This record gives sequence, structure tokens and C-alpha cells, in this order.
Amino acid sequence: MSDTPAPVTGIEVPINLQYEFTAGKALTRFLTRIREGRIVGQRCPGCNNVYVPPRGMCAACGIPTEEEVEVVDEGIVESFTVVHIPIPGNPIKPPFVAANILLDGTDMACLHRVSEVDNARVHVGMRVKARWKPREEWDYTFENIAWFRPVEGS
Amino acid sequence: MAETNPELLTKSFELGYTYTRSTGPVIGHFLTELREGRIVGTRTSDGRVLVPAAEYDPVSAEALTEFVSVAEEGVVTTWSWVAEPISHHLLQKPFAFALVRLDGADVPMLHMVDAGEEGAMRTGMRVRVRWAAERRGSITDIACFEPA
Amino acid sequence: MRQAAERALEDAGCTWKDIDALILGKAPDMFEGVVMPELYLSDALGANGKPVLRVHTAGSVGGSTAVVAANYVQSGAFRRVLTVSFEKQSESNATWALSPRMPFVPHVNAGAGGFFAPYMRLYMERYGVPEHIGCLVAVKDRQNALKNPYAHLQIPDISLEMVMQSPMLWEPIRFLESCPSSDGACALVLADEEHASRSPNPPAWILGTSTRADGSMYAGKDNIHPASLIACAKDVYAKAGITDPRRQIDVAELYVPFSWYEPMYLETLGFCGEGEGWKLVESGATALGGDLPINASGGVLSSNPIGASGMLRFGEAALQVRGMAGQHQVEGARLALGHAFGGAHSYYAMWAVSADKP
Amino acid sequence: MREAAVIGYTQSMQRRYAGAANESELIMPVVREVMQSVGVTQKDIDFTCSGSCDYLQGAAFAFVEGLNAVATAPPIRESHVEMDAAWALYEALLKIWSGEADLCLIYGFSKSSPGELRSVLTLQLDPYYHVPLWPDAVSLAALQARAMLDAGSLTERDMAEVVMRSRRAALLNPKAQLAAETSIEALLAEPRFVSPLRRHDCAPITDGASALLVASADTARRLCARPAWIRGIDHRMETGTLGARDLTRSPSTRYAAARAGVAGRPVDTAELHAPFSHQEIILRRELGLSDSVAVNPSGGALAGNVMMAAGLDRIGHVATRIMRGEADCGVAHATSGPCLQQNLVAVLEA
Repeated sequence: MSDTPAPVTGIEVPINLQYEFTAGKALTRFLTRIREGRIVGQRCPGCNNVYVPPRGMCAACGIPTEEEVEVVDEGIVESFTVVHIPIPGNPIKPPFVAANILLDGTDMACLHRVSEVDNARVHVGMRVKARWKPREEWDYTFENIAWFRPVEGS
Repeated sequence: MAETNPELLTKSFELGYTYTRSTGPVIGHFLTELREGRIVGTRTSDGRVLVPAAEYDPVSAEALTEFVSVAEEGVVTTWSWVAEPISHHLLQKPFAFALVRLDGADVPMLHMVDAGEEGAMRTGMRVRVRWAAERRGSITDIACFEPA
Repeated sequence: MRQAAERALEDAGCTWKDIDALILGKAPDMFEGVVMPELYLSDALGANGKPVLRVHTAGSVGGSTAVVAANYVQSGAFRRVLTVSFEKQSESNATWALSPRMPFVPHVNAGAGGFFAPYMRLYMERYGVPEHIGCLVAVKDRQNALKNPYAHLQIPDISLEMVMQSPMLWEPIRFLESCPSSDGACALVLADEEHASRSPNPPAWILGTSTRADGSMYAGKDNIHPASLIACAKDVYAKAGITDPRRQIDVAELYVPFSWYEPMYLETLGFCGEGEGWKLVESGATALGGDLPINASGGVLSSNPIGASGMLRFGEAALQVRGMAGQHQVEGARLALGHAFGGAHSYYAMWAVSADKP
Repeated sequence: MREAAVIGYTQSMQRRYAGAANESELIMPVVREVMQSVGVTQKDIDFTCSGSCDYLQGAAFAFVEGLNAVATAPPIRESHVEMDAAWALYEALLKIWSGEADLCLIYGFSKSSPGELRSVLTLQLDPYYHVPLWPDAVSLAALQARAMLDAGSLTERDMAEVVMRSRRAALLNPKAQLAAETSIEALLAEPRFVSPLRRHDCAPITDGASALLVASADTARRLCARPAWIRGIDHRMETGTLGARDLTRSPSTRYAAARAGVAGRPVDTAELHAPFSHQEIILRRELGLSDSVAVNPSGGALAGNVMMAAGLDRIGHVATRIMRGEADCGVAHATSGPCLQQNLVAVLEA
């Protein structure tokens, strides 16, 4: 029969699961402070290193980090990449710079954007400072800092 | 975005994706037949008939290739009564999940029975297929079973 | 997966019923949307009535699963075990499964390469590495893949120019310097001394296995020469009696998902000094005809069924010392290294295999 | 084969909802506590192995975050099973038997509170024939309970008796989630949930973590006054084709018990991983336990069921009773998959 439909070779199975996600104690404290425009990390009592964002523990020492340390919104680019492809779930239009930024007073870089500069001029060791979003847009997110921008003369 | 309690930040999140699964020849044949309104099983080397058509013998691990047609009517071997369906359930009214051994099969298959109320269900009852209005080559081409 | 398992059984001259235990390795269940797939695959795996263990250690899982399988036999409680790893990425979309935007994630979402690429830049800047080194690796592995019918990517006219001109993804990573998304499986039969000696094809003798892990991110972590890989290599070399890897090891299968990892690994694994890895690549030493062929099979850059990728490295190392690697055989290979990597430079698994019984 | 013994065990409070604490924050206290209990640190640990399940928290690589709770500089020898941590213990035993390790840390963890556990477990089933119908974990267990009722191999009173005993035992377990003095009549008066099961026939949803230390002979004797020696351990899988199984039986448990050497041991205590009341009855029979054996003195999974830790918990509770001198010989059981598809049995002795 010429009108026999083609044999089944595949099926589509939608799987949708709902989760009520909780931020975790350390991250909750960090996000609560960043909502107020403050960057507050934690110091490990074992190695004395300061983590931003904090995780409530130091993966090197395996101990809780409870001491809070407020740091400035300025630091250096430890390294970076220029992202040329669209990232699923990320509305930022490529190309954009994603950089490991070591904030002054911290000991591990955090991944954030660098902007307000020609991508080709971003370099390792460049000093950058946070560009905060307008205060009325602040929420429980590190994205209250829209990106980091070069510090004059850097 | 989140609760105002500063010590507890929660947010709902959906992990949702439609998976595309290739069926292979055995499952593909079963689903193709199902789309035509026919139910087939596979026969093992010692003569047992597995429905839905299984790719491998649970006992010997041998690949199964011989197809056998079975009836669209059979008997409930066990069942559970879902008085309050959860959101994922296909029947949004009280129904039973059941193992149904179709006539001609040795192994029962898992599906649903729409019997209206729990009192209408019993082990050993005869049920028959209620076909879906539109069949697309999926196990849901059998909408459910109903009392025969 | 079933196919790989059947071929492995055939190669080992045994059947399903000869297998004492099954060890399954796979990366995240979200790739296929099946939780603990060994449960529903039990019939296909001939697993009914047998012990089954399911390992998951991120990208290194194929390797660490083989290590666990080796432990089964080493323990003396099992004679022959089957270990299988697989991934069917086509059922979903790996990028999606790896990066659904979870709430409250505190860093910018730049994809997997967004995490790894900055360390490659650091490597290049620290040691003054020329840009084309990554491309050389990409060309070499794709050329090797042409000699391996099992490799996913087959690019007959692969050239340095083609790689250089492929689109930039995450600087310095170009499209052709990164791995594909593949479906695939790998299976190995591991046997005790008695059964291995009687197997129809020559066995690869396992001289040593090791795994190491550390936290994804902590202050002072070296992401160019990771401490966990250094420790893992040291352990395997000690067990295998390897004191001079460059001289002793005939061929290595390293988990290189982005081309830049090859020169970085060469240094971390002690094949050369720090900052010298790229020179080894440039010299052609790591090509199939070189004195230290790396990824003669085409490697992860040519096929990446994530859960199986690590086991493929271990299995390819074994094929080389068994003399069964076909067109990509390294002549006279006696000692080979298999290596797998996962997570944020956190999870490593390795083994050393030999044609000679220890 | 080298001898091995459990020398330490800790579990977190069994809670319906762990609040703000994330998985790592649940793991760290139990890992620290279990190591302190025998006076060791991570540097003394030769091998660390964990059990967890990504789909419970809805994100890939749950265990990677979990590892932050452990000291990993210098790097550690580590592995992870996407299973109950009882199987992580098994992997650690392979390391001890092989002579590759003397002291191993095991942990299991999960939060089931954020997701839809009944539906998450649906994804353990055949993705072609079963998952599109969304049979949930409770409905499948109810099929098994009905099969037993129909076969006359138990009554609803038997099931209620299991629950009553669990609730009562849990009164003596400060970590338990559900504990109460109740009666068979009161339990049978409760409405049905997914018939024939009532809510109390099903294990609760629990957040938490557990950690355990296992050591080779010399190390165990050095660190622990009364180690819980693992005399035998085995685990077996059954078919994923649900209809092909006799749901009223658990041949894999029976076989594993024979291999682990349960028979002939003077067993006085048993901890059985039965997330549903009727499953405890199946397991008792397959293990051949006499009526004098104290079954689930911790309250069992019905009193608190941290997915991916509840099986390890059974081993931990038996070991703890032996270490404290409250038991001399115990059987521990762990399960995985729908309707007891995969089972592990261990025999521990003073």
C-alpha cells in the first residue's frame, strides 16, 4: 500500500518537573547583602582566604566559614574569555567578556562580565570596578552589578 | 522575586524538556502496530510471550525478534486505586494503575484502568483496551483499559 | 550500549552468564531523562540476578568506572566483570542539560567554555604559547580519527587553515578546537589472571589505577596544572613502576575536550617541564608517527559520548598494547596510559596498561 | 579477602524540610561529626565515596557541590555512585578488599523536599512503555501491596502492625522524623491514600545526610573499641520489566542474603530498608528472620527516609547498636528501584 504511514522510529516524551529551589544559608546571606548594594564574603578560619561569593565552607579545608568580610567593588581581571556564541538562558548578546575577577581583599576570583571597553582591550591584570544597576532594580542577585568596567588609567 | 524573609530565599524552578527517543526495531514495531490498533508481544526461546514487545529476555538476556499478536482484552493481575491524581497523571479523575495480562501474553503490562470507582475494581476482572481518539505511535495510543 | 557489550564479550570469548558483576558508568541522568537507567536496562545488560553498581563522577566517569571494575577483580571476589558506559546526547541537548539556569546562581552564565577558556588564556600568556598550537592538536586528532572507523567526526580534508578559520566560540577556543556532542558506548571485560591468560585475544595487563578529586573552586587552586591530576599521575606511575613517562610510555589516550588541554596535560603528567608542552606538540612528537603519540584514536575531539569518553580512553589504551587498534595502531606499543577528566579540573582517573604481564 | 568493619556513623536530623540549608550544608556537620567520633581528619581517610541523585535536586552534578563539604586540598581519592550510599559503602569495601585503602568515608544525602518525589521516581522506569503513563512510586508500591493481599501473604493488620512498631521504636531515636505511640485500630481507621496503601504505609519525604566510616582490620581495632565487623555483603538486581516479576517475593534479597551468609548467624537485630510497610514483611521472609529478631529498632525508613542515604542508614544503625554493645549480630538491607528491584544485604557482627 502506497499510503502506509512510515514505521515508528522515535517518540517524544516531555518531562516537566517542578522544584522549589532554596538558596542555601551562605548564599542567602550573600544575596541579602548584595540586595543592599554590599559585597559581603566569608573568611575561612583554616587558610584565612576570603571567598566572594561565599559558600559557607572552604572546599580546601573542609570547614565552615562563618566570619563575614565586607569587600570593595573593585579588583583585577585574573583572566577572561570573549564569548562569541549565544548562551542558552542568557539574554546577553555576544560577543561579551566573561572574566575571572579577583576583588580586592578576596582570594578567589568570581566570574562576571567586563564591559564599557573594547573587548580587544581587555587584558589580564586590568583594574576594574563594578557598574551597579540603578538602586531601584536591586534584587537578590549578583547581577545587581551589571558588569565591571575599567578603572581610569588602568 | 523571592520571599521577604531574609534568611530563606526560595524560588520555583521547572526542569522541563521534551526528550526525543529513538525506538530501535522492536519497540518501533510494537508502536507501529499499536498505531494501527494492534498489540504485539515478543516470544522468548522457551515460549513465553512478553507484552509490550520486549527487546531482551529478562531471564537469558537474549535478543528477542519473534513477534506475536495478542488480544486487546485481558485480566487484571493487580491494581492500585489513585483516588487523587497528581498533576502528571493522564487521567485527572479517580482511576487505577494495573498490571493487565492480555489474552495470549504470559507477562502482564502496566497501564491504567478507568473503572469509575474503586468498588468496580477487583483482581481477576476482565478489561479491554480503550483506544485513544488519535493514535500516534505511543504507549498512550492505548488511552486506558476499561471493564469488559 | 548493548552492541558494545556484546562485542566486548565476544572479544573476551565469554557470554552473559560468565559475567560475575556489572559496573555501569554514565554522566548526568538529565542527558537522557532517565533516573538510574541501569534499572530499566537490566534485561539489556544481562544484569538480572547480578550485582550492579552505577558510578557517576562527572566527565571522568568512564575512567573511574573502569577503575571500580578493576577493583572488583582485584578484590579477589570476582573473576570476570563487564563494565559499560554510555551517553545518548541526541535524546536531549547537552548544553541544555548542563546549564539550565538554576535560581540564585551567583555568577554570570557563560556556558561550559566560559569557565575553561580563561585558564587556557592564562596558560598561553604565562608561557608565551603561540595561538596556532591549539589548532595543531585539533588537526592531528581529526587526522587520527580518519583511521578509526568508530570515531564520530570524520573530516577528510581537515587542515590547519580550516581549524584557524572555524568560528571562535570562547576565545581562545574555536569551534574545531572543541569536542562534538556524540552518542556512543564503550564496554570492557576485565578478568582475573587465570581467565585473562586463557582469553582468545591478547589481554592488556593493568599495572595500576588511580582516581583523585578536589573541590571545584577554592583559593589557590591551580587550574593549569591541577593538583588532583598531579596526584593521580604520581599514584599510577608509582603502581606501574613508571619513573620516566616520556621514555617509558609508548602511547597515551588523554581526555582532551578542548585542544588546549593536550599541551597542558603533557606538562602536568610529567612528559615535559612546565611551559614545554606546547613545544612537544609543535615538534610533532604527539602525532601518530611521533615518539609519544597522543590520542591515536582521534580522542574526545573526534567523539564525545560524555559518559563513555573516559572509558574509551582507557579502552583505546588497552587496544594499543593488545595490538588491536587497527589502522591507528602505534607500532610496538607495550605500555599505554588511559586518562579521564571531569568537573572543574576536579576529577581525574587514570590507568596504565601493558602488553607484558607484570 | 581482607576483613573490614564499620567504626563510626552519624545521621542528621530527619526533617520534612531542611529550610535554608543546602545539600553541602547538610553534609558537612555529619562528616565532621563522624570523623570526630573516632578522632580522625580527612587526611587520615584513604578513600571517600558518596551516594546521591541529581534528579532529586533538579540539577546535574549534585555530588560536585557535595564535595565542598569535605577537605580536598590536598586532593583526595574519591568516587560517587548515583545510587543509595549503601552502594558507595560497597565500592569502598572493594578498595579495602583490594588493599587500596584502610580507612574510608562514606556519605549519602538528599533533599526530597524541593521536588515532586513521586514523579521524580517515575523516571526510573522504562522510558518508552512506562514513563509516558506517569506511574508514580506510590502507585507502583500499591500494586505490590495489593498483590500480597490477594495472595493472602499478608493482611492490612500486618501492615498496620509494621507501622505501629516503627512509630513506637522511633520514640527512642532522637533523629527520627515520625514517632508516636499508636495502635493498629487507629491506623486502620485512617483513610486510604493510594489504595490499598494509607499514608502511614509510605515513608515520609525527608531531607538530610548521613556519614559512615569503614576500616580494614588493624585500623578498625586501633580506632574503635568494638567495631561492627562486616561478615558478609552482597547485592543483586532484578528485571526492570515489572510484569515479569513476582511482586510478592524478593528473590534478589534471598540470594544476596545467602551470599552474605545470613543463615546460621545468631542474628538479633535487623534494619530493613522498606519505604513501604508491606515491603518489610517481604524482606523479613526472604531474609529468614525469626520472630525474636528486633526489626528496625531505629524506626526504619517509615520514620525518616533520606533518599540515597536511607539504605546506608540501615547499615549505620545496625553498626551503631553493635558498637554500643546493644546488639551482637545484625542484618542490614538496602534497596533501590521500584518495588524492591535491587537489594543489598550485609551481615555485621561484634
